[in-house]
Order: sequence, then structure tokens, then C-alpha cells
Amino acid sequence: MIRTGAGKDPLLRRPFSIHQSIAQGQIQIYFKVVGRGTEILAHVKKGEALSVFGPLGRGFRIAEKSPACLIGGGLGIAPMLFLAKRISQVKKDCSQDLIILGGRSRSEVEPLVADFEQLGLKLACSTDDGSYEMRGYVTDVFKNHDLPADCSVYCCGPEAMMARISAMCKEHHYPCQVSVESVMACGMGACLGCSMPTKSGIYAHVCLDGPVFDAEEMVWNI
Amino acid sequence: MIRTGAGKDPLLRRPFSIHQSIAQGQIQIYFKVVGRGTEILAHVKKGEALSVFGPLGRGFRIAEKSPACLIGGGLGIAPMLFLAKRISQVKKDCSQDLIILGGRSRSEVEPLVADFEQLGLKLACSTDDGSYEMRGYVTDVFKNHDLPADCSVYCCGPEAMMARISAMCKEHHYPCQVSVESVMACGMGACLGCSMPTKSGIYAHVCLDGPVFDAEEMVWNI
Amino acid sequence: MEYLKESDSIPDLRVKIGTLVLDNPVMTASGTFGYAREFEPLMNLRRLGAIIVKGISLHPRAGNPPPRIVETACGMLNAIGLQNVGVERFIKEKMEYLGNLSVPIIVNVLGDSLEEYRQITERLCHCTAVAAIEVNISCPNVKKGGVAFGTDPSMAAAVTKVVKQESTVPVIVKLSPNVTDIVAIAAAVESEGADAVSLINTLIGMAVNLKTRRPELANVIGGLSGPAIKPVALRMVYQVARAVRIPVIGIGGIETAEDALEFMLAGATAIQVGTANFINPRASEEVVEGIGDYALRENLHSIRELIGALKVG
Amino acid sequence: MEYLKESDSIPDLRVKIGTLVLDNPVMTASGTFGYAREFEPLMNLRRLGAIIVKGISLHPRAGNPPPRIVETACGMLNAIGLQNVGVERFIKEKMEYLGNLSVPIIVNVLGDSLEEYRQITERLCHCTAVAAIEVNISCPNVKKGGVAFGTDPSMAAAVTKVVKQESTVPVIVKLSPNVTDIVAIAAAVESEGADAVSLINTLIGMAVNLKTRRPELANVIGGLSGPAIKPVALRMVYQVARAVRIPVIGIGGIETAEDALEFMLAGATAIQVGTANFINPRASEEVVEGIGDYALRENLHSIRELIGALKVG
Ligand SMILES: Cc1cc2nc3c(=O)[nH]c(=O)nc-3n(C[C@H](O)[C@H](O)[C@H](O)COP(=O)(O)OP(=O)(O)OC[C@H]3O[C@@H](n4cnc5c(N)ncnc54)[C@H](O)[C@@H]3O)c2cc1C
Ligand SMILES: Cc1cc2nc3c(=O)[nH]c(=O)nc-3n(C[C@H](O)[C@H](O)[C@H](O)COP(=O)(O)OP(=O)(O)OC[C@H]3O[C@@H](n4cnc5c(N)ncnc54)[C@H](O)[C@@H]3O)c2cc1C
Ligand SMILES: Cc1cc2nc3c(=O)[nH]c(=O)nc-3n(C[C@H](O)[C@H](O)[C@H](O)COP(=O)(O)O)c2cc1C
Ligand SMILES: Cc1cc2nc3c(=O)[nH]c(=O)nc-3n(C[C@H](O)[C@H](O)[C@H](O)COP(=O)(O)O)c2cc1C
Ligand code: FES
Ligand code: FES
Repeated sequence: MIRTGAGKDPLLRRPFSIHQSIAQGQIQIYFKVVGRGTEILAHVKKGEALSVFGPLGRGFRIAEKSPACLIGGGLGIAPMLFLAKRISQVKKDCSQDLIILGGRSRSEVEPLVADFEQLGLKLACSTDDGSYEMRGYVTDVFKNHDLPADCSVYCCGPEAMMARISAMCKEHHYPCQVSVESVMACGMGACLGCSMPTKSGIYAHVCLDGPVFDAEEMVWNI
Repeated sequence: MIRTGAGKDPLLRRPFSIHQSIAQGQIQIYFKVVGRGTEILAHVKKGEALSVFGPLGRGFRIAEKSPACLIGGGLGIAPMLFLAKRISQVKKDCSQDLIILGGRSRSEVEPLVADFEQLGLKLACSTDDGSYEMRGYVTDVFKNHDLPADCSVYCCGPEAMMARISAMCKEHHYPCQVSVESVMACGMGACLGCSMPTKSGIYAHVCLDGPVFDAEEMVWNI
Repeated sequence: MEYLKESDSIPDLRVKIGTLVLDNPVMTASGTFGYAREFEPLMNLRRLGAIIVKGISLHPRAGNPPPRIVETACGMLNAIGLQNVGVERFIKEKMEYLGNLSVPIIVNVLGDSLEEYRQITERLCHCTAVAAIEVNISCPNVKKGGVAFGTDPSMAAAVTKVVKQESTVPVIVKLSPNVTDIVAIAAAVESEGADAVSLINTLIGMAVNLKTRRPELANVIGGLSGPAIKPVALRMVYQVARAVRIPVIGIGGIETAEDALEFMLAGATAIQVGTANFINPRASEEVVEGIGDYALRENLHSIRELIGALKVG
Repeated sequence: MEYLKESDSIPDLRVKIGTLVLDNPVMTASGTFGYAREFEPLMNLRRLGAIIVKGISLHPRAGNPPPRIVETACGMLNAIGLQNVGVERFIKEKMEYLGNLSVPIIVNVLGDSLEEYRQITERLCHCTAVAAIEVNISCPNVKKGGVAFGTDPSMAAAVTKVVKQESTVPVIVKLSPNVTDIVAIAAAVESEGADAVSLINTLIGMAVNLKTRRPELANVIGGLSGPAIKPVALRMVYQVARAVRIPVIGIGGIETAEDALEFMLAGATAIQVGTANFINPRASEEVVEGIGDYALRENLHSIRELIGALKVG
């Protein structure tokens, strides 16, 4: 959670995923300007101090023994680099792992590809308009790849995409984790603002119980 | 009137005097950080755009034929440079003119002296703590100087100081103009927020009828 | 290349308040636009849907001692104290200029008794330049120990009745938000024939200066306006618009066309720009422009399609 | 050099709410501090005057569907929907931790009938760790068609009476600001024996998303909190404090010690930090520190000297 300004407006912190972090204590976020807070953030100059509160919540749980398939759509690519790094550190065998990145067009995907390629994992990309690699959705890429039967899927992106991927994983009996978004005020379980309906009938709280959930628990609102 | 930020907070513009201006369209303000708005203003970087609305209101009316005595106390020094320049341009004979500047201590007065000295008018300064030139108030300087009987006084500073100067001018039958402050919202006569009681019993509006008034009209609230 | 075709029709921005047709739904809120003339050099007054002038009373009022305003978080408090020149001087000194603007002029009136409201209405209806009257009922009723007319349905109804009886032009009743049930007040004034309601007037607030240990306003309490109150205003507009059949005019924290359109979705037929005029003197004109652009972009035949079009549930 | 001498006495920050003595006037507002444990790693809970936990009802409540919050100008709207685990699970799962904190724990309670208020009070008074009960009367009274208890003096009095009869600890009644006359409500609950009143709860507001043409909150309306509402809160605290003899606890937009001290000048005996906890999890502790520093700097013997010390007129 990051405060984007020092004044009283915008008032609340904004939640972001950690894109990269290094042991020396630097973190990198990758974000899109969608409103006032991100607008201000985009104008922050090198050397300015920001109030950062985190890391918070539960991230992806890496299944160390099973082949991994990481799927990032649009800004859902942001947390995937961090996860891919962790996977390449934690897992012994990454030869069967696959990263699928998708976006609306070239500019949403291409700038990030080099970072992922460094990790040496297999990469497949798509864009809605075909301006970079395959034309289509990440779901198409996912369908086109023959994944190992014991594959684990890690997914972040727009809700509609995650819903589709979840359904496909269910079909193939792949365990699937999704990282979801919600409006947040506190980021620490105090306000109960970030509720998310779950199959069990009670609300989960994205900031504390998530943002990563087992896809099976989710009730998609689409 | 200057907006100190682009957001909704601080909401209102802040009023400032023009310290200097040149024909090419540059203006300079001289200000003190007293709260949030001026704090933000102090951090504005060269080249950043600010929303400025003005000039507004009625400034000093220069009596071209009579010797002038300009008195600036504390931040009341700010509008005096502009006035002194105008006086030196407009008046034929400035030999009897006097500028009195006062402040709490050296740092409030000294940095501005050079600008005034360039104009070639007589200058007398005081500081409350004696750290620069005479120890005392501008009222003391004023008392110590033998001013011509037909002298016009122009004054800006804390209310208490202006009240004292006004009283002294009344005694000596010097016409005196004072530049007063008031909280402002619109700066253009629309909100009626900047009211100031006057001797006539009705409220004057500092932004439109002022900020400069004849000292005689004023009801000092001290 | 795609062939760019002029849209067949420029969207219709007109809205109707009683019998009064406005070119567009944007007005200036009373007390925030002076007597309009102040804004002449800064904007094109003729583009406004209507101009509402500073509240006028039967007799001149001096207003409150300073300080009269103070900034708060995303808002401001004012305690102007209803300063105005009185209806006679208003008619003599301001009406001619206003009458020549060819924009509907709505006069905001206030009083401290029913009789004052009656007399001022009578006097104003003799001026052909008055397009409508907006009745400020947030004023204290002197007979009832200073309780505001607008806080009680029966008193609000009584004022409406008196003004309606006298008026030859549409009557807009401006509601106070400092009430438990604004819908009840709106219903009461509707039942007495109000042609429209406008809301909200300011929320009562206060600010304290810790250094001086004094209230920031000489009057101690004042009216809160600006972006801070927009959520309260939107909620009240939404509730009232669903409960009455007369047009609702939305007011409170409107700075941009987006703000204005949100009020229209919530049920407002027209809106007023208030405090924003102080920050950006062109704010009201920019709202007009922005609404026009939106209607064009969204292919609206008429801006009226938006009124109350909020999708709920 | 001047000889620096330790001040003879560290200022006394204690204040009294009924029979309950707090080490300092700073509490955390219900619903903004979870069940306190969430803040344990971030601050020293033991420095607080008291902790008020999230509102508890007799039976668990699931709360509203998302979105539940949205930011507004200098504020936020929430429609959490009073989600809570219910009194039994609260006692079983949260009470032990809270009881060991050695800070007074005040439980905020809510109900939709007088009987629910009675039962929950009875249940809580069996827990030794409960130092006081704060009664949220902004909840809809199901029997009265959903009109909030807190909007009517007689309903507010009835709730107070029921809770007071059952309670063995001090009872604070938390007032709704969405009323015409908050002084009348405060007087009504005082007359039924409330040991203190706290105010304000949130203002009812709404936000609209122009793109989707939908309300921002699934519940359509929600409660406005944060700096935006501070002027309204200060005004109500000032009015109520002059009208009642019981202590008044100020709430609304308090972020800093300066804010807190302004409320005390206006008449508050103690204050609560709400929304600010979300922005700065240490906000409440920093308010405690700031109040202590102020008292020292101003040579106050006791912070109580400030209560209602506003110079008016
Ligand atoms: C767990 C999590 C991780 C995220 N990671 C990233 C990331 O790595 N990169 C990135 O670009 N974005 C990320 N987001 C989204 C990011 O938080 C929003 O884009 C940002 O808060 C928008 O702020 P704004 O002030 O620019 O927009 P606003 O003007 O506030 O609103 C624009 C839109 O953003 C959404 N929004 C506003 N405030 C919040 C909030 N507090 N929480 C969630 N959504 C909000 C609103 O629904 C609104 O439609 C993440 C969100 C969550 C919940
Ligand atoms: C006609 C006029 C000319 C001025 N010229 C100068 C100048 O040349 N240099 C200079 O340093 N200052 C000048 N001031 C004062 C200047 O406007 C205030 O110092 C400034 O507005 C404070 O803003 P802030 O946000 O920093 O303070 P805030 O945090 O808003 O408040 C700090 C103090 O400043 C005062 N203040 C706040 N807002 C206003 C306002 N809108 N109008 C007036 N006072 C306010 C308040 O009384 C408060 O005590 C002038 C004021 C007026 C009316
Ligand atoms: C300085 C000032 C003066 C006002 N004077 C009046 C008035 O005379 N009559 C009236 O009905 N409303 C008056 N109002 C209320 C506004 O018309 C409007 O209802 C209120 O400010 C809310 O809108 P806003 O948030 O856009 O400012 C005044 C508001 C301000 C800020
Ligand atoms: C997310 C949220 C949840 C709240 N839940 C409760 C509640 O359960 N019971 C209650 O009495 N007040 C509740 N409140 C109101 C606060 O306790 C407080 O009265 C209000 O937010 C105003 O204070 P603030 O501006 O400092 O936040 C809640 C407020 C917020 C923002
Ligand atoms: S953001 Fe506050 S509980 Fe999740
Ligand atoms: S500042 Fe608005 S009338 Fe002077």
C-alpha cells in the first residue's frame, strides 16, 4: 500500500503488487495510470520519499514439485515477474515451466518480456490486436499448449480472464491460484472493506486472506 | 491569487502581493511559509506551471506631488518594492522620499535591502531585536524622522503596526494609505468573505475595495 | 480512411424547470457568483443555463463580522451572514444589467418571517427580468426562536405556500441538508406547489484555531461547502428525486462536468456550480462545455436521457 | 546558559468517562481498528486511552456485498454492513487477547430491536474484560420500518434505557449526525442515564461512477468519514457539550493531536481516531504523543483544563 501524496486528498493508500525486489531493500512496482493516485505517483521524482506499507497479505504458494504455468494478463503481469523469480529460485526443475503473458497490444507486453527472458523459463505471449506475437487471448495460448497433467497454474489479470482460466483448470484438474483485486482502505484486515464472496458463503478479505486465492474458492462476478 | 496545488486540498487560492513585475510578463512574489499552501508553494520547482489569477483589487494611489514615506513591516515589505519602483517612475522629485523597513530580526529585513537601495531612495531600517540597524519598531523610526508637513504615508504590515502608524499620521495630518489582509476565497467580490469593518459602518471588501484603504476609513480590531 | 460524418443532430441540452426552459442544465449557485457582473470579464455568461444571484432580503443586511470564511479539508466554511443590499437596491442597481444578459435570471430570496417572504416575492414579480425565484429556507424563523424554516416540513410548506400564492414565475425551493429526513421536507414543499426543489444548501460546521483557542469564524458556526460535501449532496438528490415528481436541482461540490453528470444520473434535472466558482472563475462555463462534449461523445439525443438513469441493483 | 530544570510534574492526561478513568483521552473508533490485534505489530497498543472494537451484534452478520468502500474528496464512504462474528464468537475468540492488553476495552454494540440490545448487553457484562459499552444507535430499527434508532429522541432514549438497566459498566451512546437536532437526541439519552455520548458516526452519502452509470457501492449509500466531515463533527460536539452534563467524546476526521485538541477545546472530554488508522496505522499512538507534548509545552497541569476552553465572543 502506497500513499501517493502527502496531503489529505487522495486520502487512502493505493495497493500495488511487488514487481521486483532485491535483498538490499529496494522494491519495484509496475503500474498503470488509471486515476488521480497513479497520476501523482507517475510524477514522483527520483529521490523523493514515499510512504510504503507492506508487504501485506498472502502471495502465491509455490508447488515445488509440480510444473508451473504462470499466466499474466494486462497489469496482471506485474506480480508474475516476482513469482517467476521465486519459482526459478525455489524449484529444482523448471524445464517444463511456462509463462504466458497477454495484453491488449504490444505496449502492454513487450517492455516486460526481456525481464522474464532473463530467467530462462519458456515464454509465450499474445495480444488482443496481434501487434505482438500471437493474436488472441491468454486463454487461447493456454489452450494451445500441452501442459503436463500435474501442472500448477498461477494466474493474475482481469476478472473475466481469471474466471475463464479457472474454469479451464477445473476441467483439466490443474490446481489453480488466482490473484484478485478489490478496493482497499487499510490493507491489514481492519476495515473489512475489501470483501470478496467465496463459495463457502462468507466473505473473504483480499488484503489479509488474499490477494491470492485458490481458484476453486472464488465466486466470479461476471 | 495563486493555487498552490492541483488537487482538491488545499482547495482555495492564496492571495499574495506583487513584489516585482516586469513588462515581459514575469511577476515575483515574496512570501513566508506559514501553513500548508505556502509550504507547497515553497517546493514548486523552476519551470512548473502555477495557476495565477490577478492582479486584483485597488493598490496604492500615488500622490505625485507630495513627498512619500513608505513603511513596510515584516511581510508588509513585500508590496513596498513594487510601490517604491512605481513611485520612482511616476514622481518627478523623490529627494524627500523615505522608505522605512522593519522586521523581527535581520533575516526579515536584510535580504531585501539591496533591491530597495537600487532605487536610490532614502532607506531606514529597524529590527525588534536590534540584529540589523536600529533596535525597535518602524514606529520608532517613523517618530525619529522629521518628515515634511505635506508628506504622504504608504504602509503595510501587521495590524497593530498599521493602527499605530495610522494614529500617528492622524496626529500629524499626513494622508495615510494602508494595505490590509483578510481571509479570501474568490478575490473578485463574489463571495463577500473578505469583509473589513469601516468607519462608515458598512463592511468593505478587501479584495475589491482594497487591499489598500485610506487609514481614516479603518476600524482597527486591536 | 473512415469517412467522418457530421452527427445529424447536436445533442439537445435543454431542460425544463416548471415552465422555464433552460438552454442547458448548468446554473450558478446563489452566493457564489455575486451578481454575475463580477464574472463578465472572465467568461461568457451567456452560455449558462441560468444565473442565480446572491440571496436577497426585503431589507439590506450588513452581514457578519470577519473572519467570515475558513478553509477546511476539501471544503470551506462561510458565515457571510446573508449580507445583501436589499430588494429595492438590487432592483435599482443590478436588475438592468442582469436583464440585458439574455440568460434566465433566478433570484434567491430569504426572509425571517412568512410576511417577508411574501413581500419580497411580490416585489420581484414586478420585474420582467426575473425568470424564477429560488427560496432559501435555511434561514432562521424569528417567530420560532430562530429554528430554520427548512428544518420542519410544516414551516417549509408554509413558506412555499406564501411564495407560490404571490409568484407569477416558477418557484424553486432550496432545501437545507441539516435535517433528519430531507424527503419529508421535499414532499411537503411539493404538495404546496413548488415547481422544483434545489439541494443542498451548506452543512452546518465549525472550525477551531488551536493557537488562539478561538473559533475560526467570528460567527462560531458556518456553512460547509465544496467537494467535501458532494457525497452527502448526491445521496440527498438521489433520495429526493425518487420521491418527488417535480424537477430536482443538484448542488454540492460540483467542480467539473463529470460531477454534474453524476448528479444527473442520481436524478437531478439541472445542477448548480457553487464554491468551484471561487477556485476557477470559468468553472461553470467549463461544466457547460463538458456536458455538451459528453452528450456528443455518448451519442445522446438529449441530455435528459441521463436524468435518473443510474443503474441500481 | 539557562539552567534546564525538569518540569515538576508531567502533565496529567487522565480523563473520566462515567466511573471509568482513562490514562489519556485517545481511543480508537469502532470499525476502524478491527479487534486491535491487527495493529499489535505496528504500534504500542498499551499507550491508548481505550480501545473500541468493531461493532458486535447478538448474531453474526455477513455484511454487504462488494464494493464496500470508495474514496471521496478528503474522505471515504463505507458500507461494510456491520459485518461481525456475533457476540458469542467475539467473546470466545477475541476477548482473551483483548483482556490481556491492560488497556480499557470498550465494546461497540448494535442491534435491530430493543431486545437485541438488551441481550447483548447482558452477555457482555458477564465478561470482566469489558470496561464500557458503546451503543451504536445509527442502526435501523426493524420494528419501525428501518428508521434508525438514532434519528428519533424517543427511540434513542428507549435503547439507552434498556442498555443502562442491564449494564454493570459505563454506557456510552454513539450518536448519528444525520439528524435535524442532535442536541435533542443527546438530551434524551442523557435523561435515561447514559454515562457519556460519543459523536459523530458517519454522515450518509453516496458516490456515482459515471463510466458504469452505477453507484460506486453495492449498497448504493454508505457512511462518509475522514477529514471531510471534521467541521460537521466539531460543530455537533460543540453544540452537544454545551447542552449536556455528561462527557462528550469527539469523533470525525481526527488525524493528528492538533485535530484532537480542537475537539477538546470545543467541549470533548475524550476523542476517537477513526479513518486515520487506515492511512497511518500509528495515527492513534501519535495523537497520544502529540497531546502529551502539547500539554508539556503549554505547561498544563492537566489536559482537562482544555475541555470546553474555547474562547467564544
Ligand atoms: C492486491 C492488488 C494489487 C495491485 N497491483 C497493481 C499493480 O501491480 N500495478 C497496477 O498498476 N495496479 C495494481 N493494482 C490496482 C491499483 O491499486 C489501482 O489501479 C490504483 O489503486 C488506482 O488508483 P488511482 O488513484 O490512480 O485511481 P482512482 O482514481 O482512485 O480510481 C480509478 C480506478 O481504480 C480503482 N481503485 C481506486 N482505488 C483503489 C484501491 N484503493 N484499491 C483498488 N482499486 C482501486 C477504482 O475501482 C477505480 O475504478 C492492484 C490492486 C490490488 C487490490
Ligand atoms: C492582499 C493580501 C496580500 C498578501 N500578500 C502576501 C505576500 O506578499 N507575502 C506573503 O507571504 N503573504 C501574503 N499574504 C498572506 C498570505 O495570503 C497567507 O500567508 C497565505 O494565504 C497562507 O496560506 P497557507 O496555506 O500557507 O496557510 P494556512 O495553513 O491556510 O493558514 C495559515 C494562516 O494564514 C492565514 N490564511 C490562510 N488562508 C488565507 C487566505 N486565503 N487569505 C488570507 N490569509 C489566509 C490564516 O489566517 C492562517 O492563520 C497576503 C494576504 C492578503 C490578503
Ligand atoms: C460564500 C457562500 C455564500 C452563499 N450564499 C448563499 C445565499 O445567499 N443563498 C443560498 O441559498 N445559498 C448560499 N450559499 C450556498 C450555495 O449556494 C450552495 O448551496 C452551497 O455552497 C453548496 O454548493 P457548493 O458545494 O458547490 O458550493 C452560499 C455558499 C457560499 C460558499
Ligand atoms: C470502515 C468503517 C467501519 C465502521 N464501523 C463502525 C461500527 O461498526 N460501529 C460504529 O459505531 N461505527 C463504525 N464506524 C464509524 C466510526 O467509528 C466513526 O464514527 C466515523 O468513521 C467517523 O470518524 P472518522 O472520520 O475519524 O473515521 C465505521 C467507520 C468506518 C470508516
Ligand atoms: S483493506 Fe481493510 S480489511 Fe482489507
Ligand atoms: S475574497 Fe471573495 S469577495 Fe473578497
